[in-house]
Amino acid sequence: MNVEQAREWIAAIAATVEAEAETLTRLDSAIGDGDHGANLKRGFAAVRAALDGFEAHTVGDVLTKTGATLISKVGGASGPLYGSAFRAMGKTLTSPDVTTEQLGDALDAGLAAIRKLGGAQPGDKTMVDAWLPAVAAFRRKGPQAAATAAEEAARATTDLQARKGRASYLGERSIGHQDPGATSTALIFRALA
Amino acid sequence: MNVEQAREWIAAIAATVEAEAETLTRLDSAIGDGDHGANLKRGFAAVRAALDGFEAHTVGDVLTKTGATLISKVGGASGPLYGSAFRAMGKTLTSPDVTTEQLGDALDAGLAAIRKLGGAQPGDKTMVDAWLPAVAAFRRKGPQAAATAAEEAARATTDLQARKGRASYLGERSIGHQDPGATSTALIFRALA
Amino acid sequence: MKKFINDPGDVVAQALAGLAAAHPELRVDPDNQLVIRGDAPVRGKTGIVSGGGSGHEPLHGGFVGPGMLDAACAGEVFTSPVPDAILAATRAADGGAGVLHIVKNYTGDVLNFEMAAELAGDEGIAVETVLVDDDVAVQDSTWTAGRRGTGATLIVEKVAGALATEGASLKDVAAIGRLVNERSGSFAVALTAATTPAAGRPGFDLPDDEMEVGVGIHGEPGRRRAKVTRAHDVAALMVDAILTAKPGGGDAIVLVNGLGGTPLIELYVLFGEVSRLLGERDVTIARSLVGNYVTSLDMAGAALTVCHADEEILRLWDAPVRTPGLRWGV
Amino acid sequence: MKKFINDPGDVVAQALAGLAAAHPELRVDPDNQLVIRGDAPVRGKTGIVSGGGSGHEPLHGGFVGPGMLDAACAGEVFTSPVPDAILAATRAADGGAGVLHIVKNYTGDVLNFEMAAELAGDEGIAVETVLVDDDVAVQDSTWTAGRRGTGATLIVEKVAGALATEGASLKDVAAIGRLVNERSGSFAVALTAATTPAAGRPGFDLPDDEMEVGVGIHGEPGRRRAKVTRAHDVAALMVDAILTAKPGGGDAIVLVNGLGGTPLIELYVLFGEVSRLLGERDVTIARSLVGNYVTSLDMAGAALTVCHADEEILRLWDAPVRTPGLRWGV
Ligand SMILES: Nc1ncnc2c1ncn2[C@@H]1O[C@H](COP(=O)(O)OP(=O)(O)O)[C@@H](O)[C@H]1O
Ligand SMILES: Nc1ncnc2c1ncn2[C@@H]1O[C@H](COP(=O)(O)OP(=O)(O)O)[C@@H](O)[C@H]1O
Ligand SMILES: [Mg+2]
Ligand SMILES: [Mg+2]
Ligand SMILES: [Mg+2]
Ligand SMILES: [Mg+2]
Repeated sequence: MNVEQAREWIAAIAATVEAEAETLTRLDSAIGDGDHGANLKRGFAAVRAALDGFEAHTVGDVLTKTGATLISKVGGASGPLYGSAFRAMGKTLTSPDVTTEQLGDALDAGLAAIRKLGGAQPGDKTMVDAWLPAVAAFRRKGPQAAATAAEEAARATTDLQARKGRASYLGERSIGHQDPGATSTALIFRALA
Repeated sequence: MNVEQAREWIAAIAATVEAEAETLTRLDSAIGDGDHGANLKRGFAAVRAALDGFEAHTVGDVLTKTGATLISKVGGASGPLYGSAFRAMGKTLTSPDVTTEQLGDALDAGLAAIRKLGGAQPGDKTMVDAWLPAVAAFRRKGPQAAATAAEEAARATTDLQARKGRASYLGERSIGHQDPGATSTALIFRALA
Repeated sequence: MKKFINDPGDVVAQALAGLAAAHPELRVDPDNQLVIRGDAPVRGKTGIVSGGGSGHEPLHGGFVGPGMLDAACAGEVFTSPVPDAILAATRAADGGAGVLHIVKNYTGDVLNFEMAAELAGDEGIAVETVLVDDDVAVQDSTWTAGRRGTGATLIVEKVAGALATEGASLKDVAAIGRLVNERSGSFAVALTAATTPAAGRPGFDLPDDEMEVGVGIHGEPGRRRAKVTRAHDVAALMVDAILTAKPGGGDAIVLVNGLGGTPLIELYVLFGEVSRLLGERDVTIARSLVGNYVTSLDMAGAALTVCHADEEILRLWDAPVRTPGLRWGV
Repeated sequence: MKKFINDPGDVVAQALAGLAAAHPELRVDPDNQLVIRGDAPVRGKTGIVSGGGSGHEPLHGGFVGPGMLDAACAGEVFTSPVPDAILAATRAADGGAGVLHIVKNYTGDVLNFEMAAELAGDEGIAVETVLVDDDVAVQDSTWTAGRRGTGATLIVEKVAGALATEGASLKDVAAIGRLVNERSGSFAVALTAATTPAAGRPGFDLPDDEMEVGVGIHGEPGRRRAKVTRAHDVAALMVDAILTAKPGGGDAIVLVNGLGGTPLIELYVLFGEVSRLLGERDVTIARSLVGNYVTSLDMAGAALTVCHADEEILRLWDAPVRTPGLRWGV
C-alpha cells in the first residue's frame, strides 16, 4: 500500500459509511442510542476534508491524520476507539510504500489500541469481535478474506450478550441484535478489499 | 310540583347527567376543554348527597340547595351558571307545592340569572340558546314541549359560531359542533318532562 | 393513556400531597385544594391570591411564596376552582390590607372569582381583581369572552407580588398588575394535543406533519391548523402576532414557555430565533425565562410572551422571590 | 418528527445560541460547543468541568455558574463531546488550582474525558475525575461497562461546586464528589421513547399500555418491559431497587426527575408516593427537587434519585448557587 492507496482506502470508508449510515443508526437504535451512523458519517466527512490538500509523505501520515481527526470530530465511544486504531496504525507505517505484511502488523496494532483503550474482551459484542478475526484472516489470506471474516463475525455478534458499551445496559435484551460497531468494522475492512 | 317531585326532578337530572357524561365530555373536547361531563357528574353527585337527609319545606328549598351545591362543587363556567339558575328558581318557589305557572316563572328567573351572570346573547352558542326556547315552550305548552324545544335548540347550536365561553376562542372553527352546555340544558328539561 | 397517576379522579389531590411533601415551607389545605405560604397571612401586606384549573403547573401553586403569591387555588384539571375555595384562599391571604385576585380571563374563572370576591366583601375583606388576557391569538371584542389569560399571568404574579412585598396598597398592587397585563402579549403553537386524565385520550388528533396555531393552555384546538415549519418560522409567526397586537420597542421581559411535553433544548432553539427577530424589531430582551412555566399537561408546544417593561416593572421583576417554581435574589 | 428546530444537524449549536441570548452572564464558545461562567477562570478556585451528549437539558450547560460548574461541554445529541472541546473547557475553567472532571459513566464519555485529561496534564493542568455511576437498574461488575451516570450527576455537580467555591483543593473537591456518587442511587421508568432529531422517529415502539423499566437517559430501551401500573407501584419499584443497591436510612436528598415529556403534575403525584414509601423505610427527605433536570429529549418518563446525605453534603447542597437551572441562596 502506498500513500495514494491509503488515501483511496480512507475515501472508500467515507463513501461506504455515508451510504450505510442509516443501517448503522438503525442497529444502534435497537441496543444503543441511535447515533453510530451519524457519528461515523460526521467523522469521515471531517477526515475527507482534513486529508484534502494535506501533504502526506508516508502511509502512516494518512492514517495518523485520519485517526487524529476522528478523535477530534466524532465523540462517543467509536470516535476515540477508531481514532486510536488509525493513529496506532499510522505510527507503525513510516514509509511511503508498505508491504502487506507491514499493513497486517499495523492492523494488529490498531486492534491492540482498541482493546487497550476500551478494555473489551472477545465475545463482549463490540467492534473487537470483528477486528480480531479480520486481522487474523488478513495476515493469513489477505484483504478479501479479512473483509469476509469481519462481515461474518459482525453477523455473529447477533447471538452475543453485550458486556461493554451502551448495549451492555440491556443485559439479556441485547441478544438478537447485531452490534453496530462490529458492523462498521466490517465496512472498514470491505473498503480495504 | 311538590317537594317530592322537585327531589325527583333533581334525581332524574343526576341520573341522566351521569349516563350522558361521556357524550358531554366528547362535545366539550371538540370545542372546549373536555370537562363538561365530568363537571356536571361531580356536581350532581354532590347535590344528591347534599339533598339526602336534607329537610326541605318548600320546592324552593330543594332548588336553592341544589344551586348552592353546584356553585360550591362544580367550578368552571357551568358551575356558577347552573348553580345561579337553580338558586334563582329556588328563591321564587316559596311554598311546598307550586303551580305549573309558578314553575314557568321560576324557570324564567333561572334563565335570567344565567344571562345576567354570563352576559350571553341568544345566538352566542351557549346554554342560553337552549334555555330560551325551552322556557317559552314550557309556558305555552308544558314540560314535554319544553324538552323537545331544548333538544332542537341544542342541535341547532351546531351551525352557530361561538361568541362566549371557551368555544369562542376557536372562532369560525367552532361552527359545526354542538354546544355542550346547550346539550346538558336539554337533559335538564328532558328530566322535567 | 399512560401517566404517572393512581386514579384519574384524584390527580389534583395527590399532586398537592406531593407538593406538600416536597415543600414543607408551604401549607397545603387538602379540602379546599389550596397552596398557602407557610407564614400567611403576612400582617399589613396586601395579600395576593391566584388560581385556576390544574394542569398548568408550576402555575399557580408553584408560585406561592415570599415575593409572589400568598395563596393559590387548584381547581380540577382545566376546571376553575369553586367560590368556597377561593374564599378560603382569600381569608388565608388577608393580612388586613385586602387581597388581590389575579384571574385568567376564562368565563369559569371570572365567574367563580367574582362570586368569591362578593363573599369576601361580605366578610369585610377588600378585594381587587386583575384580569389577565394576554393571548393575542384571540381577537379582542366586547361581544365575546375576549382574550385568554396565559403566560403573562406569571409576570403579573411576580411583579404584583414584589410590589405587595414592599408594602404597597391593594390599589397600587392592582394597578401594576393591570399595567403588566396591558403591556403583555402571548401566542402559542402546539405540536400535539393534551390528554386529560379524565378523558384518557388526546383532545384532538393532529397529523404527523401539522401543528395547531394559536392554541390556549386548556388542550383546546387553536385558531387554525398549519403544516409544521422550522423553528425560525414559528418564532416569526409568534413575534409578528404579538407585536401587531401589542406594538412597542425598548425593554421587554420575554418568556419562551413550554407547554409541558416540549424539552428545553427546543425551547432554547426557539429563544435564539425569537431573540434575533425581536432585535430586528427594536425590542430589547431585558429579562427572560426559558422553560416550562405555564403548561397544558403533556401538550408538546411552546408559547412566546412579550411584556413591554418600564423601569419599575423591571425593578419589581428583579426583586427577590422564593417559590418552588421561581426563585432568585434571596 | 415534530420539533421546534431548524435543521436536525444544527440543533445543539442553535440551542447554545439561544442559551447565550437568554443568559448574558454566561459565555458560549460556539466552535467547541461550551458554556462557560462569565467570570471564568476564577483565580485560585478549583475549576469544575462537566459535559456529555446533549439532549439532557438543563444538564450540563444549565448548571454553569457561581456555586456549580465553571464550564460544560455539549456534545452532539446523545454523543459525548470530543477531547479537544473538553480540553478547551478545562483550560477555560482552570484558575491555577486544577480542574475536576465530572463524567457520567459511559464508554464514550469516559474515553473522551480521559484523552482530554491527558492532554490537559501535558499542558500542566492538574485534573482529577469523578465518575458518576448511580443508575442501579444496571448491575455493577468489573466485566461490563458498569452502571450508567444519571440523576446523581446533578447532586455531584452541586455539592462539588459548593466545596470548590469555599476554596477547597482539587483533591478534596474530587473526594466529596466521589462520596456523593457512592451514596446515590437512581432508577428510571419510561412511558414513551425519545426521538432524536437525527433519527426522526422514536427509538423504540411501546404499546399503549406498557412501560420500559430501568431505562437510561439516552433513549435506549430499559432492562425489561412491563404493563403500566399505578404511580404508587412505579414508586415502590424505584424505591425498592435503589434501597436494595444503596441501603441506608436517615437524611437523604431526593430528586424526582422528569425525562422531558412528563408534566410536573405527574412528578408531584410520584413524589407524594415516594415520600410515603421512603418514610416507611426510615429515610428522611431532608432536601428534594421535583422537575425536569436530567432529561432524555422528549421521553415521557421519570426517575428517582436518592442520595444518602451526611451533614456536610447537606450543608454544601444548601450553599448558594446561581445557574440557569438551579438557583438559590444568592
Ligand atoms: N469498550 C468498548 N470496546 C470496544 N468497542 C466498544 C466499546 N464500547 C463500545 N464499543 C463499540 O462502539 C459502538 C458504538 O459506537 P457509537 O454508537 O458511535 O458510540 P456511543 O455508544 O457512545 O453512542 C458499539 O456498537 C461497540 O461496537
Ligand atoms: N358566558 C356564558 N353564558 C352562558 N353559558 C356559557 C357561557 N360561557 C360558557 N357557557 C356554557 O358553559 C358550557 C361549558 O361548561 P363547562 O365545560 O362545564 O365549563 P368550562 O368552559 O369552564 O370548561 C358551554 O358549552 C356553554 O354552554
Ligand atoms: Mg451510539
Ligand atoms: Mg369545559
Ligand atoms: Mg373547564
Ligand atoms: Mg452516542
